[in-house]
Amino acid sequence: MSSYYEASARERLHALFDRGSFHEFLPPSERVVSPHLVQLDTPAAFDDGVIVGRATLDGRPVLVAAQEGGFMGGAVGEVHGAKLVGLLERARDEKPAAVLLLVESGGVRLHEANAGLIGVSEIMRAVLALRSEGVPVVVLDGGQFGCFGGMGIVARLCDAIVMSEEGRLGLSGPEVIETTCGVEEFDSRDRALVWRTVGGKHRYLLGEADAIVADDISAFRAAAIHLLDTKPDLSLEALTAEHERLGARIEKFGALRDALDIWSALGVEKPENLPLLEADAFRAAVDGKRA
Amino acid sequence: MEKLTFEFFGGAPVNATRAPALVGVVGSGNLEVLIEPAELGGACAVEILTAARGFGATWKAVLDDFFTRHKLADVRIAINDVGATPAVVALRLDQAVEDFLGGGA
Amino acid sequence: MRDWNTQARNRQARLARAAALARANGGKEVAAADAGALLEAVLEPGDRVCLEGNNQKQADFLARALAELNPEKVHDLHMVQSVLALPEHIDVFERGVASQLDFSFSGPQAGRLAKLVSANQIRIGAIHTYLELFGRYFVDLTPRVSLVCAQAADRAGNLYTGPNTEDTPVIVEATAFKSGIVIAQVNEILDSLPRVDIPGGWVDFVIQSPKPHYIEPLFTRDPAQISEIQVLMAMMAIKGIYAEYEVNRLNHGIGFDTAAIELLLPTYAESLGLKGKICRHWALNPHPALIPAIEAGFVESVHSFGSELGMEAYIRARPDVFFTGPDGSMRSNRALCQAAGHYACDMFIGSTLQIDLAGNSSTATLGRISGFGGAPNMGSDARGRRHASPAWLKAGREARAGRNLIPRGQKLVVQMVETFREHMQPAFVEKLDAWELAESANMDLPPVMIYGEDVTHILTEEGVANLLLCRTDEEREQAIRGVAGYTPVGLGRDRRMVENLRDRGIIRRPEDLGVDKRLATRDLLAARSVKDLVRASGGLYDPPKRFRNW
Amino acid sequence: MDAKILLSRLFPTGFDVDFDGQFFHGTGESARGKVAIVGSVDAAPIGVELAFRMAGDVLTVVRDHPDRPILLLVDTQGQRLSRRDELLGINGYMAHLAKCLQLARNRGHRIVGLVYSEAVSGGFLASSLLADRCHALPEAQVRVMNLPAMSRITKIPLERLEELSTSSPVFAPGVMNYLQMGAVHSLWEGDLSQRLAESLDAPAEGDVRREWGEERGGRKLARPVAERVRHAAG
Repeated sequence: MSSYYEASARERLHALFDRGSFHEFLPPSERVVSPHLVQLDTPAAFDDGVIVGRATLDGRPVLVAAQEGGFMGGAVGEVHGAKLVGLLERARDEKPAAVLLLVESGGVRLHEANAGLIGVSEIMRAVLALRSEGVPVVVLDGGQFGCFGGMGIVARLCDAIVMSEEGRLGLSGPEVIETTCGVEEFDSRDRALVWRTVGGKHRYLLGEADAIVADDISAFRAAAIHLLDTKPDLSLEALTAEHERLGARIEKFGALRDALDIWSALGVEKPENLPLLEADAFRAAVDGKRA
Repeated sequence: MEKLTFEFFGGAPVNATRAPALVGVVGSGNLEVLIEPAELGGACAVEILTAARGFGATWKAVLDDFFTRHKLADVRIAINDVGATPAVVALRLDQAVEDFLGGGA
Repeated sequence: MRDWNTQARNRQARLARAAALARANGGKEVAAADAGALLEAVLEPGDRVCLEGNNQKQADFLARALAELNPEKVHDLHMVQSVLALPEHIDVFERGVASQLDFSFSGPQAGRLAKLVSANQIRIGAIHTYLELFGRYFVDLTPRVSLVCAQAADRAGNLYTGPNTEDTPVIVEATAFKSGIVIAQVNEILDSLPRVDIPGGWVDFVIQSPKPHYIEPLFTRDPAQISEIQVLMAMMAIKGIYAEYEVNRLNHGIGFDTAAIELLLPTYAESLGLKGKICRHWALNPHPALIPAIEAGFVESVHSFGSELGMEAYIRARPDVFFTGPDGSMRSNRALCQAAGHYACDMFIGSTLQIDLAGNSSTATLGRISGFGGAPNMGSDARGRRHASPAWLKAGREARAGRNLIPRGQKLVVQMVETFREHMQPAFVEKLDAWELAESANMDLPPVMIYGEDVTHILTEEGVANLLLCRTDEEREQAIRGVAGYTPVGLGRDRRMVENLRDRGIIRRPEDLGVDKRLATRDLLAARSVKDLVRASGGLYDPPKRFRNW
Repeated sequence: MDAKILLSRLFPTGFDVDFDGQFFHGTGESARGKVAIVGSVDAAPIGVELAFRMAGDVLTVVRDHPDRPILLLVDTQGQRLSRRDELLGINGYMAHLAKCLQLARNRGHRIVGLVYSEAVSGGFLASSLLADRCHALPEAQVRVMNLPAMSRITKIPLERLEELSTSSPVFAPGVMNYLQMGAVHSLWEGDLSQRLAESLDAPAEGDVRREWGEERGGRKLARPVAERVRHAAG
């Protein structure tokens, strides 16, 4: 078992796709680095924290990107964002079986905040344009830094999300909420609270994550293969149905304060036990109870 | 930040068609090492961008020992560092060489 | 005629002043709202007071009540307590209630303590090791009033401490039998206790605190934060020291370095065939990182100074390993475990912040008076020891070889440090910061955690220096420089002499020990996350929420 | 600018808009026919309810009024910061709004955004930045974060950030920075109804903001880097 959580973005790419199949575009030796970081006396990375390329997955061609959370929390700057946009546009030309995004990001990189914000907006538009042309985009989220900020929106624009319970998905990080609204609103040091609010299990129960897997690269791989045949659907019918689901979520859960209340409302017995379950047992325990 | 450069001579040239290798991450207490073949007239050139100022002598000592272990020529090594300790630097350098020489030509 | 009974009569006078406050249950139970009044009634200016501050459990409610007393009525108290952990422990001085202090450790409050010392609001008698301070409770620092902390009391005032017994027995014993007054804060008052840790006859007052006392999970180290360098050092420790000396009775200092060793026992040590040959008996708090080694069958017994949050159910389920009461919960005891660690262990291994050229080590930094934890008692040769063991004898032989000395053993005291700490702070220095701190805080001595003369081995990522084999001060210095890496101390080595020491086996590099550096990855850890520890415990370990990511 | 004054200047021939708390919606009569309006006032924090409501409006327009242009007039201080919104998956609600706008775009609706007061961070991402073209009034405030907060988090001295912000548009607040970087197509001054008509007349050209950013010198790398990845060998 090889931990997805512990691996670097490069290690994930090499272990997740068919052996030896990964080929990188604009590799580190091209030194396409952020000029803005150097201006602020901050070390840059040769890949600007995101690796993009092509690979095969179970023999099928895919385009892939992996964000490196260890570099500035995987945050999006000008170059980082443009690499993702370029990859998504390439997919419109090439029509691979799917695009896989191994996300790990705190959102916009503050050192180049405006460029990062616009970059995220361009990624959003590029994902939507690509899906409109029928190429599915699958997100894998199980890294140490989670997926927050604009990348949290991007993830939810895609066709499917695979998470481990260690993975986190949200918009504003717990620290940001605590700093702005106080520890009573969100105690970011209460990690059990953090994980049951934004962690993989809650996202799976809400129906936001399509698969929940153990923290194991091969489990992510298997889940990704399974999702390759997802058909993007941005039709009025599909979005109307999604709208109804989201409306029902506010209605049913909008007044609840804690994930445990939501899980209980979903009919889970002993919701307090869910965090302790391994992925298989968890899936079995919540079978038929997801929103 | 500080930029440091070092050159070493007297090593054995590396096959110029070898693929570059990158190890490590530019994160706190860590560094990335990019190693690639380069026409350098027999030199092994090391270029470092580090967030920690004033450790030139330490870098030199670490690299001297590295070059004693790995006599490379016509190789360029580029490092982005965020205050990694010498132990971590030496480890990443060794890993980079292993990836670089172990990988396909 | 001389009055031989002044203390007891003074005690009676104090009790009489407080009598009206103790209404329920035979005059022992006092309402939480009356805590301040009780303290005011029993305390007299200048009293020696022990406010139970442990490593983990804290008499926090009584601490707050003491800090809020009117300094015009209660002042110049002389605090004698092992640990200053809570802000209130310093507030007591800042507010003028107390003025003098004898203690052991002040980690979290070290900065404020230093400030108040320099502002002359605190006079420090001495900074002790635990056993010294406990010893002085029975000699010249006997508390007049002790404010202790327990999980529960019954109607007769018997106390149940829970697994964190820690300092309570020694404090109460010293106070109660010298006509002092013992006040206990408890979380609950029960009709019958799971077990009696302190007899009710030694306790004068019991207060149920409005909130359960605070417990700090001080000994939990998240395996996720162990670095590959620490894995390498742990491999060297196991192969180069544990195996060579057949170390079976030991104490580990707290830290990621030693957690790495604990987590390598079921993997690396097992692969070297060391199960049953090393690490069988421990004087150690119940470190969660020890769970995989216990489950793998390495560990036969563990006696503890205190407990650790979240380990309760696991300990209860492993009574063969831990010291537990008839109720199944652990009984710890800091004084006895310190004595055990000092006399009955063959090895101490721990980390430090600075080591000088003579091997003296210190965690003192300027502007912080942090005192000592358990390390000095653990990490010093027990000169009173007379029983033999293979490890002790081998260390003694190495130290004495070639000298005309009577045979004697020696404790292994290992300092394990990376040559640089984070932010490139060198661990090896020409002169310890402790000297400067001693000068600025007017201390009698620089606060040295472990004296060089007690240190037998220094282990860094560069190698192991065996100081037992050094025959001159110069050899010793070069052995230290020889493992000091790229620090200025390390770069200042005499290369020829270091090579010579290496030839003689005094310095050994990973390759000399047969340690394959390429194996030194986190994959070698028996647990790489807190979740893995929970798994290893079969779900019995219940980590504090701050250590979870699920 | 007050939203009602804004509406009267955008639609001098008439508009029919309902205000409900911080949300408003309705239609306006433009030189190019009826325009659907979705917006917010009072620097509304965008939480799950507001995003959901806007998305619902977009779906209604798509369903009932084919081809009708959509004008986003969103005044926002950013995403709503609360544990409850995170619990409900606020990012998913914003993504849903974005998908609904994409649906509209795919069906030929023009989408115009106008920042008339404030646009911040996640709130900006989930609204005006999703338009075919985002415009702004000159007095509009656009940012990710103010410089003191940025300095605290990045640990870069405030003076350094302030100094650099005079020469670089890349991180500091300011609508001119966003104009220069191509996120804001143009500042609207003078006859706002005329500006709206011009925007509605512009050809649908996909997301070309990085080209504007490059032409205006504010974002020189985004276009060439994306281009290189798109066409890299292999």
